[in-house]
Parts: sequence; structure tokens; C-alpha cells
Amino acid sequence: MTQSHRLAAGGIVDRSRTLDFSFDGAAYQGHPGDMLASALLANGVHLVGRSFKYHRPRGIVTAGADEPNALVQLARGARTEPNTRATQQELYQGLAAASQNRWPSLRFDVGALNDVLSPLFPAGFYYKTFMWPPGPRWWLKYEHAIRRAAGLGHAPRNPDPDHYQHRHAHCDVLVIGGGPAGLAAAQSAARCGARVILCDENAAFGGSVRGAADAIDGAPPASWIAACVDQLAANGDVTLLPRTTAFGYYDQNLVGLIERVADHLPEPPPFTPRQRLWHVRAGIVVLASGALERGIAYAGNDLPGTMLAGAAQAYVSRYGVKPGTRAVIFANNDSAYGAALQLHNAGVTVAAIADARPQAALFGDHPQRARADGIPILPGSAIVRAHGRLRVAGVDLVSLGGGAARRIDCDLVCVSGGWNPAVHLYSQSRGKLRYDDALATFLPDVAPQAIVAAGAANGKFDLGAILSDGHAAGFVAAARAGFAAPARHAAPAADAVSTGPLLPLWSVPARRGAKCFVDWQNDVTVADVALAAREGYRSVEHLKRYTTLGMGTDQGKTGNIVGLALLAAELGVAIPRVGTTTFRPPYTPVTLGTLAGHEAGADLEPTRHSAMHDWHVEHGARMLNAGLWKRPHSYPRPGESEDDAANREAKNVRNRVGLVDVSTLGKIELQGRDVAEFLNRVYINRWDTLAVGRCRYGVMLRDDGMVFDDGTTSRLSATHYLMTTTTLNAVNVMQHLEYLLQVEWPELDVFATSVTEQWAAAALSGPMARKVLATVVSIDVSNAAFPFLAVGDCELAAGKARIPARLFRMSYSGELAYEIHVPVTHGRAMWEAVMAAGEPFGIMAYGTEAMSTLRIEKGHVVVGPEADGRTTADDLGMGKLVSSAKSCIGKPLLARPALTSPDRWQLVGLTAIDGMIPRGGKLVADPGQAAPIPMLGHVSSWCWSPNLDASIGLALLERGRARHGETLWAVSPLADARVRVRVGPPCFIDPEGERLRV
Amino acid sequence: MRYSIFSLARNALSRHEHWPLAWRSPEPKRSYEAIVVGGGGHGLATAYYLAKEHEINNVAVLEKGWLGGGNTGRNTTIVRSNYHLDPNAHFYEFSLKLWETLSQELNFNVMYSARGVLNLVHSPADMDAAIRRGNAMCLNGIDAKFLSRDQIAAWIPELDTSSSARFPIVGGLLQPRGGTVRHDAVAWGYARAADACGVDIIQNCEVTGIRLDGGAVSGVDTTRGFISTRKLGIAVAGNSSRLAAMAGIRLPIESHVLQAMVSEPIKPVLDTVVTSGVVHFYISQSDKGELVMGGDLDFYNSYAQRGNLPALEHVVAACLALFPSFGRLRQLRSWGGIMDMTMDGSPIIAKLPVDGLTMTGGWCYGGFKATPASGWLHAYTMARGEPHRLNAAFTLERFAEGRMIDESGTGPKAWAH
Amino acid sequence: MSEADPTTIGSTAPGHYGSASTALFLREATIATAWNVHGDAGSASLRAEVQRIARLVLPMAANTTSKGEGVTALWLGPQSWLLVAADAAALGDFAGARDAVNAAGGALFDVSASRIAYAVDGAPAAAIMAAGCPLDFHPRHFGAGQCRQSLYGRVPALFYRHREPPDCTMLVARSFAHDVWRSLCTAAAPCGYTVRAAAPFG
Amino acid sequence: MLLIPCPWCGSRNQVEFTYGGDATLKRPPPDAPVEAWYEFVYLRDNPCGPHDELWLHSAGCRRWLKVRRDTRTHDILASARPDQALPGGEP
Repeated sequence: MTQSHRLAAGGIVDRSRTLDFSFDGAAYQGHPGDMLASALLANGVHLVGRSFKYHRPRGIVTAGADEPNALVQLARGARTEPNTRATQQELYQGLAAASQNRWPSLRFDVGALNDVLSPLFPAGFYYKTFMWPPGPRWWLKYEHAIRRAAGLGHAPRNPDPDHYQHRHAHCDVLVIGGGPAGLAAAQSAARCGARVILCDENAAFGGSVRGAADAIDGAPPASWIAACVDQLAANGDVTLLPRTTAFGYYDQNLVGLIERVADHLPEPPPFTPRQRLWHVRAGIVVLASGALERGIAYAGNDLPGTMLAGAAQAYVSRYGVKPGTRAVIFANNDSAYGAALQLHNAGVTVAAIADARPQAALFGDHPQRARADGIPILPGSAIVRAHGRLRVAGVDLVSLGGGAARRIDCDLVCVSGGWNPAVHLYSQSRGKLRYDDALATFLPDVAPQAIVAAGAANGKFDLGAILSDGHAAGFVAAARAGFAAPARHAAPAADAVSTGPLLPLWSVPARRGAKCFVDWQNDVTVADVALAAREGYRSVEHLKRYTTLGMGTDQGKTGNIVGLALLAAELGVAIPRVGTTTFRPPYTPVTLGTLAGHEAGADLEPTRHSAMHDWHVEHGARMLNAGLWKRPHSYPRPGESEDDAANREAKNVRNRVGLVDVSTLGKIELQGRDVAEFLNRVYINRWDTLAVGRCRYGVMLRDDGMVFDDGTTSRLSATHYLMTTTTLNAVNVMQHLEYLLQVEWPELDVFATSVTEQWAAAALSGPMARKVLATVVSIDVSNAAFPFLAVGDCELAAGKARIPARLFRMSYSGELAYEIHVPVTHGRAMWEAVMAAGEPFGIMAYGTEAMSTLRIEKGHVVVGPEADGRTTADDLGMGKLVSSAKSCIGKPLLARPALTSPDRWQLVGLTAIDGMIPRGGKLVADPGQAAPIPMLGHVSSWCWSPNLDASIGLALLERGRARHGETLWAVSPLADARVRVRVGPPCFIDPEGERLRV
Repeated sequence: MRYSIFSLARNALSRHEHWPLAWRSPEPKRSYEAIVVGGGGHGLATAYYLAKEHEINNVAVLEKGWLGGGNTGRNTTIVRSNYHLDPNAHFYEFSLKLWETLSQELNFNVMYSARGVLNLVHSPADMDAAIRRGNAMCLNGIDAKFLSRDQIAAWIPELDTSSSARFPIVGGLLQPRGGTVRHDAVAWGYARAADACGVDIIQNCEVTGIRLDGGAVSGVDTTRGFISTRKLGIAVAGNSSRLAAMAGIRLPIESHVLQAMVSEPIKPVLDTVVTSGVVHFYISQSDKGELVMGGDLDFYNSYAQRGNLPALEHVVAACLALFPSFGRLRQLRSWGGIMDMTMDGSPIIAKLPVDGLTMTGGWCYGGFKATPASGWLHAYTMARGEPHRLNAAFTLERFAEGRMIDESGTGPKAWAH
Repeated sequence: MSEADPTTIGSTAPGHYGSASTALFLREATIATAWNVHGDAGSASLRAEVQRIARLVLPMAANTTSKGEGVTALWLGPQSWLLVAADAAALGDFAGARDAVNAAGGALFDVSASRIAYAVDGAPAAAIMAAGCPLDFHPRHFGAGQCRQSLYGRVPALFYRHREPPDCTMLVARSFAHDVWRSLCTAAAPCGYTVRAAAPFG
Repeated sequence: MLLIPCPWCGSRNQVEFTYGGDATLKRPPPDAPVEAWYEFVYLRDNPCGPHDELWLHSAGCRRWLKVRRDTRTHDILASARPDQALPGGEP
């Protein structure tokens, strides 16, 4: 394939190498340095997509991030991605792209019927129809069709094979944009000794002057750029980030950057992330993000072959591509003359420059040069209409003073309505904008954060002015970051160019019904803006939302200000009165994978493993999440179900002995003279009576009186205590204690530290527990020597090793039980030693499911199902624990009337009379009523008790303690289950607690 | 002019040059029978129902900016009534019933799309809670279904339903009638309908003070002068504390920022609403094709309507944990809204301790779906001077009495709900 | 030899992983004893007691460390320090030391097994740290002898530079060790890294 | 992304901190009337503007601190130890 529109010379593409690529299945060639868009243009391809609403044929309009039309689906297997801007996608060997939003083909798209029917589809038409017949079913049917017509590309269907990274960075000066202003700023800031990060969204620095004809310091821009980049790269305190877009400006000068590490390659090299998100904390930001050109609305201004003038210029100068053969330029300012000259020099016939301005305004250097080159200039004229079907074929020009239209044939229309500084990040930083009448655009004004704008982003459009503005901004930024300027250094210089004024022109009046587009991607027309104003959608935000102006993937970079100006004209007010919509991150769309970074998929949250984790896995445990921890649910044997395993394990604890990993419980050590007083204040029960070597169960409340957490606290020495918390609340309880000690009661002499990570812990439970333990520990564990609630240090024999251990006689299962704590590094050795010692006694490891069964049989409440944040200690049957001798956190508000009502839901035990208590069941008196059926309570926990051979549960029940003996229904409409249950006390086994005291 | 396919076709013939204003922009009168502060969905609905249900037509809605510019235009458009506790369940179900007929009621297509709301369940404990809630819904006469992991995998193949997921999906609670509503249309539809009933909607009119006379409301000072009234309703969620403070009232509310975002538009890939409490995430696909998603608060008091990266990154990470194929899609826009976070996570729709003053607010994350019922009940309370059965529990006094409606059980930490 | 199989990224076995460069080294730094001292920094008796036990002067300035014979003291907070020794003999009996510190008005907690330490060295070390940690690792801001607590990913971590940058040691809670090591290795893989055998802390 | 000046550790990224809410609340004595507790536990000034609030440097020195932050802009105006007054006293 020949590149029919490639120029023989010029630009930064490497003509010595060719790259093969395809678009909609057709094979083409381009060169390294090409964007997909430039390569398509080099092959004479203009038609690249269909618009969102009317499915109108569309071509490449811009040469950068502002592209509204040239969105393609990149097809590379699982690496396919929709809506990629062809203007920013670097060409690589084998790139395969497809057009979007068309069927069956780009040239013949059935959806274009919408364009024919467009009179029925003005802005917001959907709010006025699709309401008949009544009922939600019908809208779902309409919506189904609407949704299929909308959208652009297709989402990948397979998991993203690439990975993404985050990186934190700190600098004194962050320079956003590596064009002439940004390079000059980075250079001067670095010269002051500042740590500088310079980022640019392109693969190479230099911005608009890459390949340009101007001279900097008397040399071609390319050599100045190269020298500047080399100098910066050699400075160890400068980080250069090409292919990196600053997308968001957050508080305290945190700027988010996206580095496209590998998007210019078919796939990332091994181990290389596809993209990297930088969190840059900058002392000060120099915003040198350049400016974006805007269009002018006229009939047919969306035909392929229509381009912004600056983009046409860029394709010639940067990529060596001729975007057409016969061009008409339509402009209201001098910048388009640069494009005209460059096209002219590249051999494109410039048939006419229609300039809206009068002759008197055309005194600038570039218009004069164009005139001298013999390019026809038509002052005071405009394009009123473009002709063509899939490509522009000609335009009708009129004199703005009136008169007949005159047709000129062309295959390229270059439009310039003026330039808008890319103030998006300035605005995101909360910087204020001001409207500049001369440039007819918004410029940076004042900013509360440390940011300065430079170059075109600051409203400077002359190269010399851009360079000196950037140069000065770099020094200012370094100085504000605390770096003094070295000896004076001159700014890079460029020849001054004289420029005529801009004449604001937003649209050209068209015949009725002709479509003049303001927003190309979302098909918003001048008439739509007028309709919104007519119907009262007059706030700029209403305009945006009613017409969808600026809500496409380009976020209105080319059209928004045109829409604002047209709204202002409709309302008869000045443009600044209308204001702008809020600029929000991201500046350009950001890949979700990059935002998530490493913390995606299985790494969404870190995973915590106990010291015995590998043992559990090796022994067939099914692991479940408990907060961030993994815990064994049960240890099913081959052929055994999880439920059967849990029942076997639970039964074994009651009959013989079992061992469970309880390392995940929160553990907090407390030391100091006032620990007992502190415990008195945080727990409902009393602590000043706890002896050394003893532990006690305690319940904590929140300030509102509801149960917060429970656990045991042990007194290890006169001044040293160990508190345990639930697994899920470990972090919250620690923060709560630190808050009380540091903020509320700093006078208390208490020091607290979390030791959850220090100790591996296992609970040994069952009638044989003592016999097992006695074989491995160094101390006497008889009932007399080590009674219920005793605590003591000992050594535990693990093979030949002696492990320091701490022993607690406490029970959750209701059986004779001990907790063994050893330093985490000895956790697995301890576990294996106890399992080995227990083998003759029939020991089995048990998981959280058996643990739950055992505690339900005992009526022990759990934070979550029973202590659900709405229950008081009294609701849970622990009212007696609340000491009357002292106050504690949460006690004062327990006096509120609704918390002392006899109608409260209280903890009870349930036994199924027939069938199984349903999971998540609700308690009702009569399940046969019509909805809504009053609910008396709900099943909080339930299990099959292998020890009672019964389906039992715990429940919260209105006036529950007064209902013991009553029969109610436990119902689960979801499972279509209803079971009669008998209400009783919550403890089913050994209510006197004799088994745990033997 | 009544909206229909016929009026649309008729206007097409005249190039849509004869559509009337959807609402007037009147100058404020000196006095109104009732004033509603806040021109969002809740305020406009209040005014509409005052006129429609209670024949109080001499009403003004005062909006400091542009109508629908607060949380009405900043949410993720989800509607549902899948609540566990009775007051919330009955209230939100009433709201859902109003949503079902709202397009016809207002003659404005609000696009109530009953595409289902699926709450994913990630653990046995999570499943207990979800089934308990689903059972409560059924007993309250609200539609609910429990789906197994396999059913979910077949329905939404993009979801990672494998057991190797960080938080494996083990099932889900579905409310089929839940779904989405086009958010802006709600404000505009109520505004147009209220305007048609004679309500004055006054934009760019900020209330700067509330005047009291002998313990009763006598009017409001605004940026456009004093306006007198005896019935003042506050519907400014996000800013409820500021308005209440003008009447000397402190509320059990903190303002927090909640971010939301959309992806670039893509062809249909997700035709229901998927949420997960465990990874703090919710997502749906709009009619334009954008994936609309959100998650947790930024967790500090804020009136700034913009958030920071950590919360946003976590939302996206949660998205990709559930939908690993979405990694190559791009975020198009993100924004923040200001939530009234109450101390029990449930709203306040009630008389305040000043005669003639009422509020609807304290919506936490859930204000959008409440819009019709909030307006209906707020109007009832304003008109009758007493609450309706459906908002009797949502008082300000419930905290002092100990009658919190704490769905999540997280207690008096506003940002935890 | 460059290990190309990404599934081995995260292995703790000595060897080279990831891309070909060898400029980066990871290893575990073993800890025998770690005690957390709490107390009033202004208390002369506490300082004296710690000096007796650990033979060093507690660092009073934020983010700094001090060294004694075989013991390093890291500042954790205005009332909290971590004494770390690679050799168990360097600090001796815990209960006696705790009682002595308690008597001096402070507190002493044995956290010897709580944290695992990973040493990262080589030119890209700061970039590897910056992949997970929001701290500024520039030598001007974080020099030798300094320590800071922050996060690696979502995991709380204590960073310590006992030698000149780029060397940095990171201490994390043991339950997260597996996860953090894998995160470190993933961040290091693009530039390639060598896992070395564990060596004593300090 | 907030940069919070910890009075001990220096300025640190917000991800190291945990929010603790209004710092101006005064815990009533245990025997205070239930109304005082109601106000303490439930009612908030919730200012739109400077807000004195508590943060825990949870991934740093584990100290609670006071921060004065403007809730309109997120500008951080001052920070202090819990036992110190923020400059200018109560907002």
C-alpha cells in the first residue's frame, strides 16, 4: 500500500522504517513516530467513525487529546479497548483498529436512519415521549432499543491481562506540559537547584514547535528542544515523564499523572506495567499545558475532511502528512494563516482563506505572507454550508455583509475559531478564571494553591512570549519553593511575529433545519442550544445536561465555549455572565486499571495469615475471610461435606478434644498504674478486683449505650494487663482506647500497645483438654493449681524445643478449655506439638463453623449477629454485668426511654419443633396473614446441634425473656420455609457451667 | 403543552421553535403561604405535592443556584427499597411505588428503569444478613429474591464469581423492581409540574436567614430580599445544618463528600444494578452507555463537592475486583456530592422545634431514591402540621429518646453509615 | 540468569527474578528481639532505665534513631520507641526489664515476633519504596539514621535507613509479610531484582 | 489528597490518618444529665468553613491530633496536639 498523502520530507516520523497496521480490516502502512490518525491520513483515510446520536459520518478533527470523532476500537484479543483516540494512539507494528458505533459498516450504517428522523430527536426529546402505555414495563422495552443504539465501542469481555502500578513522587516544581513554555520553565527551575518533574502527554517533548518552521535562539526548534531535554535528563534531580498526562489536581498540590508505559507497543514487555499512576506532591505547579483550538458552527461543519486548522498544520509539520489536496481555510484569527502557509508549502492547494474579519484586521505577518504567496484571502466572509456525503466536496462561502453564496470545491476544510488555554487543571486547583475579551476565552486569574500558568495556557500565543513566560515561571516557581535563582540567565528567544486581533465568531447563520454542530461527538447543534434556552434550561449546567453538550469522551474541549457563547447570545447576556461548567478530573479519560493499580483483583485488600495458615491449608481446611484474615471454616475429609465436617468437629470437642486457631483475636497490652481504673471506665463490669494471674470477661459499650465489643482481660503482673478483642473490632478497639487515653483522659497513667501480631494463639477445648495439655506444658494444670480463669506463663515442649508460652484457662465452647499463646514465630511448632500430644486422645482441629455451633449451644453472643449495633447489654441478657458501683462509657445514655422499654428485642434460644430453623428467619406469630406481616424478631444465629440432635438458634425477640415457653413461627419467605419454634433461654448445654470448671 | 410523541411530531414540523418554557422564572412575591428552601428533587417534589395533594398553591421554592444542581444532579441514580428495618422499608417502598407512575404523573419521562438491584453476598455471615433482610422485605410486601452464585454467574458473566476472588461471591439478594431513574429529569419533571400548579420556582435566590416571631417562623431573608411565610420547609440535604442553624437548631448531622464517576460510554454490557457492601461499591450502566459507579465517602467533613484520589481509587479497585474485564475501560468524569450524614444513617422528615418549620434531610447516601416519598411526606407534614404514619419514626427527637433507626448498626459516628 | 516466569515473582528463595538488571537487592533482615518502650520522653528515670537495659540513649527527635551495642532504638512516636536487636543476648530478660521500666513510670512491651524486616538496596530502591509508600525517600529528606512510619500499599510499615541511601529497611507486621513481600517483588520485577539470603538486622 | 501536618512526624499524606470527627466536643462528666450526653454524642455544629477535628495518625506515630481544616476548600489551617489549643482558640 502506498501512503498516498505522505510528504517526501518533514516531520518527526522515521521514513526509513514502515509499520503495518489495519483499519476496519484494510491493510495500511505508516512510520514510527506516527499516530494512528496521522497514519490514516497519510493513506487518505478521513472517514473514521460515526457520531453518537445521528450516526453521521465523521473524520479526524484534531491532532490531540481534544479529538471528538476519531475514536476507534483497538483490537488485540483480551487487550481490546474501546474509544481510543486515534490522534493519541502511537502506531505500532500490527496495530489493528476498527471503527465504532456503526452497523453493518462504516460507509453504510443503518443507524444513519436517525439522521433522517432527526427532526423528531431534538435535544431532550426522550423526556417528552416513551411514556405510553403507562407502567414501567414499557419504558424497559423502549430503553432496550435506545441502549443498543447508544454507547460507542465494546467493553472487553475477558479479564485484563496487563498490570498497573502506582508511584508516589515528591518535587519542588512540577511542570505540566513539555512544549516550549514547559521546557523553558523546567530548565530555569532546575537551574535554581529545585527538584523538578516535567511531564508531557506526547512521546517526545517540544509540543507544538516540534517540526515547526520557527527558530529558537536562532536555531531550528528541534535542536533547541534536544539540547534542553539533554540538559534536563543529565540533572539527577529532574524526572522527565514523556507519554504522561496530568489528569487531576487535588488538595494540597497533589497532582495525578498517568504514564502510558507500554501503550505504544503491541503488549507490555515482561514484568512491565502497562500504565503507571503517579501521585505527585508538588511544592508548586507550572501549568504549561498549551491551548486547544475551537471550531465555528456552520451547516455541515462535521463532514469528514473538516479539521481544526492547527491540527492540519500539525499533520503537515509533525507527521509529514498532507491532510487533503485542495483546502479552504475558515478563520477569525491569524493562527490559521500559519496552517495555510504550511499546507501551501506542502503542496496543498489553498483555494481560499475565508476570514470573518474585515480587511483592516489582516495586517499581521502571517496574513501578509499568505497574500504574498498568492493565497486567495476573502475578508469578511464565512463558510455558510459544506457539501459532501462521506467526505467534504465543497463549501458555500458568503460575505458576512450579505450577498449570494459562492461554491468552492475542496476536500479539506480547516477551521479556526480561536484558541482556549487548557485551563482545566488550573480550574481543578480551584483557580479562578477571567474572561478575556480580546482572545474571547477564559484565562487563568488567581489561584489559592501554588500554581502558575505559563505560555499558551496563560494566554500567550507568540513563540517568543511563550518562551519568556515559561522561563520566568520556572524561576518564580523555584523561588516560591525556596530556591534562589543563580546568576541572571536570558530566556530563550524567538522572532517576534506581529498579529492582528481576533474577531469572536461562534456560528454562521444557516438555513432552517440545517445542522450546525457545536459538539461533534454528542451531536449537539446550534438549534439544540437555542431550544434549551427557549425551554428554560438556561443555566450553563442545565444546557450541558439537557443537550449533553460537552459530556462526550472529549468533554467538550473543542465545543464547550462555543455552546456557552451561543447560550449567552440567546439570553442576551455577556459570556462571563453565563460562566463555565465546573472542570472536573480527569482532564482526559483515565484507564480504570491504572486508578486501581496493584490493589486490584486478589490484591484488592491485603491478606493476613496466621502462623498456622499453611498447616490449615495442608490439612484440607476450607479458608474463609474474617476481616482481612483468612480463617479455617472446617477441615472436610475426602468425601465429607463442609457441614458434616463442622458437625464432626463440634461433636468431637464435646466428647473428646479439639484445637482451634484463635490468633486473629485482637490483643492489646496495657501497662501503668491506672489500668484498673481505665478498664472500669471502658468496660461495663468491675476490674479493680481482678487479681494477678486471673482473667475476666468484659463487655464494652459505645457512647450511645449499644454493645461495642467483648473479650477477656488478664492481669499478667501488678501493672501489666492483656486485653483481647473480637477479630473484626481489633483495630477499632485499639483506636478507641488510644482516643480515650490521649484525648479524654490523658491524666491516666496507662500505656497501650497492640500485640495481635506478637502472639499465635490456639484454644484447646474438650473434656480431654487437660490431659493433652499436661503432656506438653511445664506447669501443673490441675484444677487446683490452674483453676478456671487462671492465667500463667509456662514453657511448651515442641520436640526438643522449649517454647515460651502463656496459658489461659478460659472457655468459649463451654467445655474444659485452655488458650495457649506463643510468639508468632513459634506458632506452627506449638500447634503441631499440641496436635501430636492430642492424637492419643482423639484430638481434631476445628474451624470457625464448629466454634460457632459450640457457642450457639452455649448461648454465647457474638458481635455481629447478636450484638448488631442495636442491642444493649440488657437485651443480650448481660444486664447484670453492668456494675452499679461505677459509670462507664455508654452508661449515661442507657437511661433513654426507648432503651429501658419492656418491649425491646431480647436474646432467646429457639428450638425447632418440626424441621430446621431457616437461615435468616424472621419470627412471626401467624405466617398466614397478608403482607405486611408484623415481625416479632429474627433468628440471629442458627445451627444444627450435633450434640443435641436438634435444630437450634439464637434470636432477638420482642419481650423475649417474657416469652420463654411460647411457640412461634420462624419463617423464610425467600426459602419458602416456615417452621414452628419453641422459645426458651439462650443456653442449651450445661447452663450451670459445670463442665468448664472441672 | 402536554408532552407526547404527538406533540413532539407536531413541533418537529415547526422545527421545535414553539416549545414553551418548562417553568417560569418569576420574581419572588413578598409573601407566600408556604416556602420550600432548596430547588432539588426533594424541594420541588415537596412544592408539587403541597399544590397537588393539599391545594396549597401559593408556594415558592427558593434555590440558591440552579435547580437540580445539588445532589439531585450528582448521584448514581439508583432506586430501591431493599431495607431491613420497618420504618425504612415502608418508607422506601412507598417511594418506589411513586417512582413506578411518576413519568405519567408528571408528564415528563423520568425513565424509571426497573432493571433490578443485586446486592452481592461474599461470606456466610454476609449471607445470613442478606437473607434476613430479604425475608423482612418479603414479609413487608416488598419483592426480593435470593440468587445463588451459579445463577449470578450465568446472568452476569463479567462478574468474577470464582472462589479465588479476594472476597468470593457466594450469592446475591435481588430486588427486581429496583433500578435506576434519570436523575436530572426528576428535578425538571417536578419543576415543570409544580410550575403548572402555580408554584413559583425562584433560582439564584439564596436564603441568608430565617426570621422567627415568638417561637414561630415569620419568613426568610434572601439575597433577593425578605419573603414572609408561616410555613417553611427545608429540603437542602448536604446543607441541612446550615439552614437549621439559622433557626438556632443543631442537628445530629455531619456533611461529608461522596464521590461518583462514570466511564466512557460503551455498548450495553451490564443490564442491572450491582452493589456490594463488602467491597463498598455500586455500579450500573446508563442509557448513554456509561458505567456509573460509586463507593465510600471520603471520610472527613466537607462541603467542597469534590473529593480526593484515595476514595476514588478504592472504588475503582473494587470495581475491577468484581469485574476484571473492565480494567481497560476509562474513567470519563468524577465528581462529588455533599451528604447529610445522620447519626443513625436514617433520614429526618419532621417538624423541627420551631413552629412552622419542617425539614426533610439527613439522607446519607440514599436521598435520590427517596425523592418522591420525601416530597410527598414533607408536604403532608407541612400542610397538616403533623407527620404521616410513614414518616412518624423519622423525627429529630428519636435520638434523645433512644429510637434510632440504625440499619447498619454502626452507631453515632456519622461517616460510618 | 533472568527468571522469566512471573509466577515465581514473590518467591523468597535466593536468586534473580524479573528483568535482567541486577541493580536491586532484597532480603529479610532477621530480628531476635524487639521491645516497644512507652513513656514520658522527659523522664530522666525512664531514660536512665532504658540506657541501663539497652545501653543506648533513646532518640528524642522525631523520625530519628540511635544505636548501642547490638541494639538500635527507633523513634515511633513522642512516647514510643522500638528497641531492635539481631541477637537475643543483646537485650536479655524481658520480665525484669519490664518491671524496671514500669517502676520508672514507663512501659515495656515484648513485640519480638510482631514484625518482619525486609532490606531493599540498590539504585532503584527508592522507586520500589515509592511504588507503595507515600513518603519522600529523597536523601535530602530521608537520610541515614532516620526512620519513619507510613504505609506500603495498605499495610502499615516502619521504614529505616541505617546506612546511606538508597539502602532502606522496611518492617511490617508478620501476618502481612507474605502479601508485602509479593508487592515488593511485583514493584521490583520491571527493573529486575536479586533475592539474597536472610541476614541479621542492622 | 490531603497533606496533614502531624505535630510530631511532620506533614504526611492523608492515607496515613484515620478521621475522628469534631474536636470541639467536651465529654460531659459521668453524672451529667442525659440531655448533656445526648448533645455530646449526637449534635454537631457541622460548620461550613473552618472545622476543628480529630485525626489519628494511625499508620504513623499513633497519636491523635487536632486539625483545623476549611470544609469548603479542604485547606488545612493549623494542627496541634490534643492538649494544645489551635491558634486563635475556638473557631
